[in-house]
Amino acid sequence: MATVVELPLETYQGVVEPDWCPGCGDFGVLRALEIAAQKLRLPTKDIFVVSGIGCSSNLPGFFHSYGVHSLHGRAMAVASGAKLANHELHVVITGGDGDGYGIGLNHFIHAMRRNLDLTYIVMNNQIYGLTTGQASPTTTKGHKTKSTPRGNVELPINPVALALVSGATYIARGFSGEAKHLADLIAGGIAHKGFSLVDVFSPCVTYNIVNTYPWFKQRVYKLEDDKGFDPTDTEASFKKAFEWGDKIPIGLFYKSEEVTYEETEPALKKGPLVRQPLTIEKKLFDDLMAEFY
Amino acid sequence: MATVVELPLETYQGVVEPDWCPGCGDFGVLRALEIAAQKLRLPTKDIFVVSGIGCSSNLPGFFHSYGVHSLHGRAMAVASGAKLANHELHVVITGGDGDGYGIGLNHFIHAMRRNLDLTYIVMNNQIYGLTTGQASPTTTKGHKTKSTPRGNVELPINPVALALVSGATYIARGFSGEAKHLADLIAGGIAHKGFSLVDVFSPCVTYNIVNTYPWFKQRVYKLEDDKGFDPTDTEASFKKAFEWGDKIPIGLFYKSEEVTYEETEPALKKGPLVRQPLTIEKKLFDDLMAEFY
Amino acid sequence: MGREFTVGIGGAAGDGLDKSGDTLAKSVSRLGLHVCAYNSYQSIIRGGHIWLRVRIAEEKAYSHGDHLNLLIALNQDTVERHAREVESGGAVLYNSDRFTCETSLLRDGVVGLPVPVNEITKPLGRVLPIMQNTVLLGALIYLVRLEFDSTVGVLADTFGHKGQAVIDQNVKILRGGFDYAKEHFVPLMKDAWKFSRIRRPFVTGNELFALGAVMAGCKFYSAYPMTPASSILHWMASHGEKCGVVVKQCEDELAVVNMAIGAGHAGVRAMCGTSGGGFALMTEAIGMAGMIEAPVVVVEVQRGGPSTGIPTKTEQGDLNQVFGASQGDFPRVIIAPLETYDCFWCTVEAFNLAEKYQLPVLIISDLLVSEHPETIEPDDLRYDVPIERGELVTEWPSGNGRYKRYANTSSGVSPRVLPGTEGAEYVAATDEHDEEGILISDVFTSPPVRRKIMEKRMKKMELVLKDIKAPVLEGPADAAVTLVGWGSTGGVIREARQLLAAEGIKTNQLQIKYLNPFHSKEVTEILRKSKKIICVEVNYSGQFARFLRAETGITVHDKILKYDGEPFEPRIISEEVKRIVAGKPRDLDVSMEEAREMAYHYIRTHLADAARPTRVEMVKGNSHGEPVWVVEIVKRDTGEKSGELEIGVKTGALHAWQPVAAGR
Amino acid sequence: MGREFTVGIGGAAGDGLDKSGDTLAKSVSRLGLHVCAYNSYQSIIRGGHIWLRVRIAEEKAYSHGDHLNLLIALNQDTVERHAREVESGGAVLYNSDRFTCETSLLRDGVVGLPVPVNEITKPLGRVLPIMQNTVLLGALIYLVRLEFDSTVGVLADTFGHKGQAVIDQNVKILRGGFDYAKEHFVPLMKDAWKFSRIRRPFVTGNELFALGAVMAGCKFYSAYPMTPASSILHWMASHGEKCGVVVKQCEDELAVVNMAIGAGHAGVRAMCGTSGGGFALMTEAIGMAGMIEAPVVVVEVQRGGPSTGIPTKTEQGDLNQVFGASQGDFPRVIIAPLETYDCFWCTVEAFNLAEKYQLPVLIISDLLVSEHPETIEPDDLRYDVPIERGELVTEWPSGNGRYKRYANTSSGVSPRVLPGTEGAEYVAATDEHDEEGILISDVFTSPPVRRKIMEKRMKKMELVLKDIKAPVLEGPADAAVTLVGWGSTGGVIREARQLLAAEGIKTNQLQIKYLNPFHSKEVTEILRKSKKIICVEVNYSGQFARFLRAETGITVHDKILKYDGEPFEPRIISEEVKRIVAGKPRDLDVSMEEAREMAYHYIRTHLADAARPTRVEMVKGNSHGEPVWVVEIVKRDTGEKSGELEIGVKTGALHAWQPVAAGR
Ligand SMILES: Cc1ncc(C[n+]2csc(CCOP(=O)(O)OP(=O)(O)O)c2C)c(N)n1
Ligand SMILES: Cc1ncc(C[n+]2csc(CCOP(=O)(O)OP(=O)(O)O)c2C)c(N)n1
Ligand code: SF4
Ligand code: SF4
Ligand SMILES: [Mg+2]
Ligand SMILES: [Mg+2]
Repeated sequence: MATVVELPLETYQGVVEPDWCPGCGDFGVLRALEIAAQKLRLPTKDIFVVSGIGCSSNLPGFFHSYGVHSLHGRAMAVASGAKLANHELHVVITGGDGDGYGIGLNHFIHAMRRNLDLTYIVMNNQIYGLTTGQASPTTTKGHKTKSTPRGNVELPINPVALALVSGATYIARGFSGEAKHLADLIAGGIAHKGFSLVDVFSPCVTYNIVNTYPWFKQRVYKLEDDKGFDPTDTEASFKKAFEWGDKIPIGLFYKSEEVTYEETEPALKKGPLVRQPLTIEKKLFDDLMAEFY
Repeated sequence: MATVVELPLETYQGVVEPDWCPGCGDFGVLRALEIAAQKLRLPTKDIFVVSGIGCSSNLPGFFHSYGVHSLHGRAMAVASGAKLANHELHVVITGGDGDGYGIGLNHFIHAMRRNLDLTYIVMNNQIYGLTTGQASPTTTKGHKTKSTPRGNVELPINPVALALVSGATYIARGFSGEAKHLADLIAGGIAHKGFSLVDVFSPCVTYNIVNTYPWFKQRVYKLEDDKGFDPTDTEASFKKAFEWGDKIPIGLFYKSEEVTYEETEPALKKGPLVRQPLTIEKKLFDDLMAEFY
Repeated sequence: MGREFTVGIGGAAGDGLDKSGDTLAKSVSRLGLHVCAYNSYQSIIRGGHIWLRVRIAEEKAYSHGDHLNLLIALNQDTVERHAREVESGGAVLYNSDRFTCETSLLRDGVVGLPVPVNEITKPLGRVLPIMQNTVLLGALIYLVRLEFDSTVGVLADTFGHKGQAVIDQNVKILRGGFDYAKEHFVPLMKDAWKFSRIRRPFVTGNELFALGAVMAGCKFYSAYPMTPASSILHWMASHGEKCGVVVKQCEDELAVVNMAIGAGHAGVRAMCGTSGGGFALMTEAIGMAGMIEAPVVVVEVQRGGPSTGIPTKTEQGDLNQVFGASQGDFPRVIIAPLETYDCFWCTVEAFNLAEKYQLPVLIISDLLVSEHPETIEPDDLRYDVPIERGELVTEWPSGNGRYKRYANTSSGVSPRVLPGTEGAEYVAATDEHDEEGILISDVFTSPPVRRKIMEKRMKKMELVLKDIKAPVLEGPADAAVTLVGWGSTGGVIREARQLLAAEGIKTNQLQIKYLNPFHSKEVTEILRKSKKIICVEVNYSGQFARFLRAETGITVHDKILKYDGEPFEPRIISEEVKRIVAGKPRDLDVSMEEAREMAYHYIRTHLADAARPTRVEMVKGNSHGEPVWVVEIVKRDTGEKSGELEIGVKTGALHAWQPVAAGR
Repeated sequence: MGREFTVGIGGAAGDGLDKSGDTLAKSVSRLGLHVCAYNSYQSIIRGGHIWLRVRIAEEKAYSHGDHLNLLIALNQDTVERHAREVESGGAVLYNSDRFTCETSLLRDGVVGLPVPVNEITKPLGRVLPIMQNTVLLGALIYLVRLEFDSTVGVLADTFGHKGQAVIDQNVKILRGGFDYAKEHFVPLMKDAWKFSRIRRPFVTGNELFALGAVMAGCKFYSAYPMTPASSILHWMASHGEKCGVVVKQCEDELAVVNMAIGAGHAGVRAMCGTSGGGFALMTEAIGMAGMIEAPVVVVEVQRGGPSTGIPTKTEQGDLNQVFGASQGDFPRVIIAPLETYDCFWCTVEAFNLAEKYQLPVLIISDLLVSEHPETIEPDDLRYDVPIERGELVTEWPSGNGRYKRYANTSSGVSPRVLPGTEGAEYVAATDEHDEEGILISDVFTSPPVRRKIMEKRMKKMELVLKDIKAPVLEGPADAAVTLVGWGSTGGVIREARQLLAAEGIKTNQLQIKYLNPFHSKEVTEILRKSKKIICVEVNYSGQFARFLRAETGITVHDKILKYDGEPFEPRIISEEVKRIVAGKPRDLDVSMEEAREMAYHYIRTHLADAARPTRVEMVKGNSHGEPVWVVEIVKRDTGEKSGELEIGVKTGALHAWQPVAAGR
């Protein structure tokens, strides 16, 4: 479906200027998504970006494509429905760590089990940004926030590990301070046939004073630079998933080829549902009726 | 809090006879819970069993203790609230695979992150029993059910692996065909300080004609019998978590000692909330008021 | 009125009586008789008490009625609970190998008809326990003067996939029962039936929601299993591939509705179904559909509440929930199907309204209409249903300027493009937005932009109201009483009115199908002329009566309410109407019959079913602060008295159980 | 009426104007003046338009009013949007380093007061941009004739934890502004204030929900962040340890409410809070609480809907949702606090009702009363609040027999034991159950057992109704108009009535606090005597007017509705009342002012804020099928015309944007 020509980057920019705080990590993610779309030569009409609610979830409003800025935590489900309705769309889900790993975690895990061909980009700032700074499911232990003034006591969610045990077939982590690298990861995810997760360290410069740009800059290293690492080796991926501390890996953690949900669904064999005739054959109707006698 | 004498098993039996189908795996789980309670010499008044909705979730009605037969998928949250209100209660959650790994999965994962001192027993029959036989999140691929007449296409949830990446500190799997072994696992879970999961193969004899008693009998082996296996070795646990096929392990997969949520919560320092005076000191009230001036 | 006959079949879950009921109903329906059945089942997989009623009639039966002419008892419990209900001239048919039917339990003129199943089936090789039903069915065919061959045909179709041998065995067993009855009993029906031989579909409302959806072009159905909506999912799952429908069982109802909305937004006709508890989880997303103006159809099949409640029982208790679903004001349509065939048409219309007005359409059904099967007329369903998709824009030439998904049109409907259309990209947002879909909630909530888009959205409801049919009054204009119902009670109220008419009480009836938007003007006009308005509902608080007052200001004179899980039967309504007309107050005391029922409950839960209630007697002046029913309990086997129960007449409290040893 | 003065502060999010507003308000309140403030903010973290109004008065101010005497503009945008609102005699105070205030934007008698902030702060070392606010505040103290020392005290308290140096710097900056004003301006207030020096708490409703809960013995508070309920969580989180409250932020609202119910069931007073969207997710569990008869308090703080809507704006649009929460009929109490201090008492009462009647109590608040701060009287809050826990059984001797958690008492209330009590073990079930809690849903749904337990549960509502205070009519009995409101609009309606009284229109007012159960009898009696009933609500459809009709059958004569996100101000109501009294129809056309606002929206989203609207003119007879407002747009810097916008007068549609090059 890709067009042949590469479109200018502005093609993918929405009419509205992003209104994130100056310096917010989400700018980098938006830019990376634009570059990825450009690289893949995706026509804007075929991109469908779904988000939940949160600062990060405002992204679709700043990107030029179709999309839904849906409910907090429900983007994955809305996206799944849209994908099944029209599986020729490139469906990308964008949102925050609260949105996806908190209230929306159940849908996230079940979507991975299904291996739907979706790309999920999480702007993981380890905080609830839009609601002005409460702990999120990825907030580290001890971090003091508005809702945890004595320091957070819960173990943070490990999205990469969760994805590994739940059946995601493309698992990556990026950093919005590394826009080109991130763009490649996103492009890889969109190009990947099956469920792809791109977890992104996307610092909240207003409410997260712990996990800042410099904090990440000091720590992140690229998995591609670890020559011994093979993202098709599940065990190795697991080890990397739990690396956290002075060295934090970004890059592609895992990739495998599995049949997608869309491919196994018989009703999609004839093409996108949205293009199927609404009316069934008269003969079929008669058969259905016959069952009632 | 354990009493000194061991009480007769009937102490733990409710007035109502279980109304599960004859042969249902859940009988074995109920029996194992009774034995575990007896072994730990728990007074019935201090046990609090919370379930969701499903055949398996009817269990509290057949057990003699306090409890709530709550909503489908919400048992974990109800139990967490009750535990925080009165942490001297032994809070056990019982339910089905649909209840806990489907609709209730989000609470399950977040409860593990918290390491609340709860014991979660899942009667995993890989089917929705009470609603008469639809696919559940643990139904294996290819299994034909009422809702998947062409065979299920989704990867089943791996509860042990999920628990491992989510912070559970006691992770076991039992088989209701092995009641004594199961009773030990449950007793171990209740005795364990922190979140314990006991996933149980509890065959649905009416709607799951694939994963039957004989099916499991042929396949299960006990981890205790694998002398090389050490449940405090996370990597080994992971490997075991993914063992599925001709040989399926049951037993204790993982155990570690971590500080519990209750221990870190300052408001619980003085004992169970339920025993705290309702009224705060006048001085404190005055201080609170002073902030408004 | 034509002839009719009602068969009751009682047993435990797992006894297979639903299958037998089906065979009976189809056999009868193939003869051209009408059937209306109701299965009163429990939330248990094996055991418990299942009670199926099959009403057979020469004329259309609008409910399962309140007669019982033949009882097929599959266990002792059934005899005890229901034998008494069999009317004079009727009989109790049972497997005499298993238990007996004491004549003391029968009304005058009712006979027990024992069938020695083992003896009959012995010559037929290994016979499954469940086949006792077939023997009894064979006997029934003779007793009710049906045609043996019709049932043979049904068995052939039912077991066709299992091969001729299975069919033959079943037919032989059936024959065994038939012959035995012919030899030992006389038919219960006096005259022969008039078999019209018109073949009619025998269907449930849920099947018609599914079929209606398919015919309306539904391509996506999502659900999470929940009684009594699950059979929509089952039908869809087993027919989805053929019909080109993606059927998705999800992880929870949150996913269910959000997926359906996603699919609807992306351009396919999408539906989902659930019951009250599942719908509670869907409410937030219903508001989203209203806000982003996505078409979606949601079927809410009510069951007994509150909360998990009585999940296999019927109720109309979710009107408040469906009307109040989600925060804020937004357009939504609520339709309640009036009877079985109407489930088909409501669904077709729901899809049209959803797309024409770009909003969520909520079908509020109930266990009764969703699950009870009945024969309908073949042309009650049609192939060529109207499909109206509303203003769909399929092309957006670049000269058109920026596409405004939420254009402030004077009708309120903004022409819709589907994702994938070149040049009309937009993002739909649940945050308030302007005509283009750009948020106004973040940088500056422009109050006038907000005001006008809110008005635009809500304006659509005026169009919907014009598009849907106003209710009409059924029956004589000068009636003494107007019965007002909504949804599935239409048929039973109609039959109650016939009973009342026979007793000289003239009534008419207003049955409401469209709840929102509501035809306030038309309804007010109709009801203003009513002499006495009585609202009939299957819930505790009279949710519709309150709804009616909210919409019209009209206060009904009285309400007939039922909230014990069982559906109305005509006589219940007619008796209540007579009571109200006579000016008698409603009596909430525990009746003698109810006390006996309560005793059964106590026995089951505390005396392990080894006992049964016998004498029931009211005793006033005691220490319980209310009169009590004293129920004598005897041992089932010996008949020996085992104790007495005291049940409060006012409160229904179980005040005391005194075992016989303790004396009184 | 005493003297009063209203200050408006406008800027962008992140400009720190809420902090400055707080400093101002506390300074004033310490002088013994009353304050009522309102912060109109946006759903954005930095940027956007924030508009704070601080009304200062010698007598109790029930709303932020509708005057504007001094505007502090922190950016150009604020000048353009609000300068026009400043009343004669007033002024616009601004940082002249950053922008200017054209006199053309001001009404007659209003002056621009430029303050050269840099110049003033230069001698004071490194000054953060946010400290411009303090300079302006200093100037304000002089202009409004406040006391410098009072503000110094507030600064000392505010920055106390940062050390004396920070305090000193702030005081110096404040002084700089004060001295500059003294030198260059004259005070705006004519006479001096009468400072009573009575110290009053300056609080928001949310703070009082939290404090009220703590005083009522709440030991468990769970929440998921959601505007405008989050500040309850923040207060609880920062005070929980001290107050012995477990404060749990959960993974979602499903967990939130289920945890609170679990805690309440286990015996502690438990509360949770959210807004409409979160409450939608809670509804299923509300039904559970009703069914298992668990006490729990849920605060629903309404914001602009539907769906995500306008999340930082106020509305009263969730009444239908709260009333309809969850399937089936079950007892629930709904209370709407009438004003700030009432939030405290509603909470205390909510806990008592929840425990006495063992049911969920839903407090329905809104952004306005939850978030706007005001001064209340010190003894509006009290230490010794009544705590009534209802029938709690602490011991269950073995001789008592089996404990019946749901005993069918005549009151409907069944004495409660808490888990952990010896000998009274029981399981609470959401399935229907008998008196002991044993399910009746599974094996056999005994209809009479069901009927009586349903009646038992619902009977509790009669007791609740007797326990809560009926509303009383405020104002003269013979008024020409009765204004009916519910919840937070009490104050602003009262002030509107004062305006009307001044114009000779006599009104009275009925403000409803208890929604469910509803005092239908008392309200009917009151309203029956009203000459003209006008319902005032902050929502589109008049949810309460419908509710009132549902409960009483009374149809209000007219409704005054607002649904643009901004709260009512007295004059809006009084003008609407006059219109209605005069028999004029409601006008939904876009006004000239609104057209200008809409133009601002267009400019922001399409012209990058580099322009501004000037001339607005109505043009009829065009191709758009409706009259349009033609709005001239000019460049901000040069004043050069850049184009024209056409906005539909009827629909609000943005029909066309014609850049100047294109000509007309
Ligand atoms: C059901 C529901 N609950 C709560 C909210 C309030 N809410 C809006 S955004 C948000 C969290 C945002 O955090 P995250 O998803 O991490 O996004 P971020 O702002 O950090 O990018 C919450 C709780 C909501 N909109 N809906
Ligand atoms: C919100 C909600 N959705 C759906 C249901 C219907 N329901 C009852 S039990 C059940 C599934 C039971 O499966 P599982 O949890 O595996 O328990 P099992 O019966 O197999 O033991 C469902 C879907 C419900 N009660 N509530
Ligand atoms: S609050 Fe944080 S996440 Fe939100 S826009 Fe600002 S920096 Fe970004
Ligand atoms: S249906 Fe299955 S799970 Fe349920 S009681 Fe029967 S055997 Fe057990
Ligand atoms: Mg975040
Ligand atoms: Mg199961």
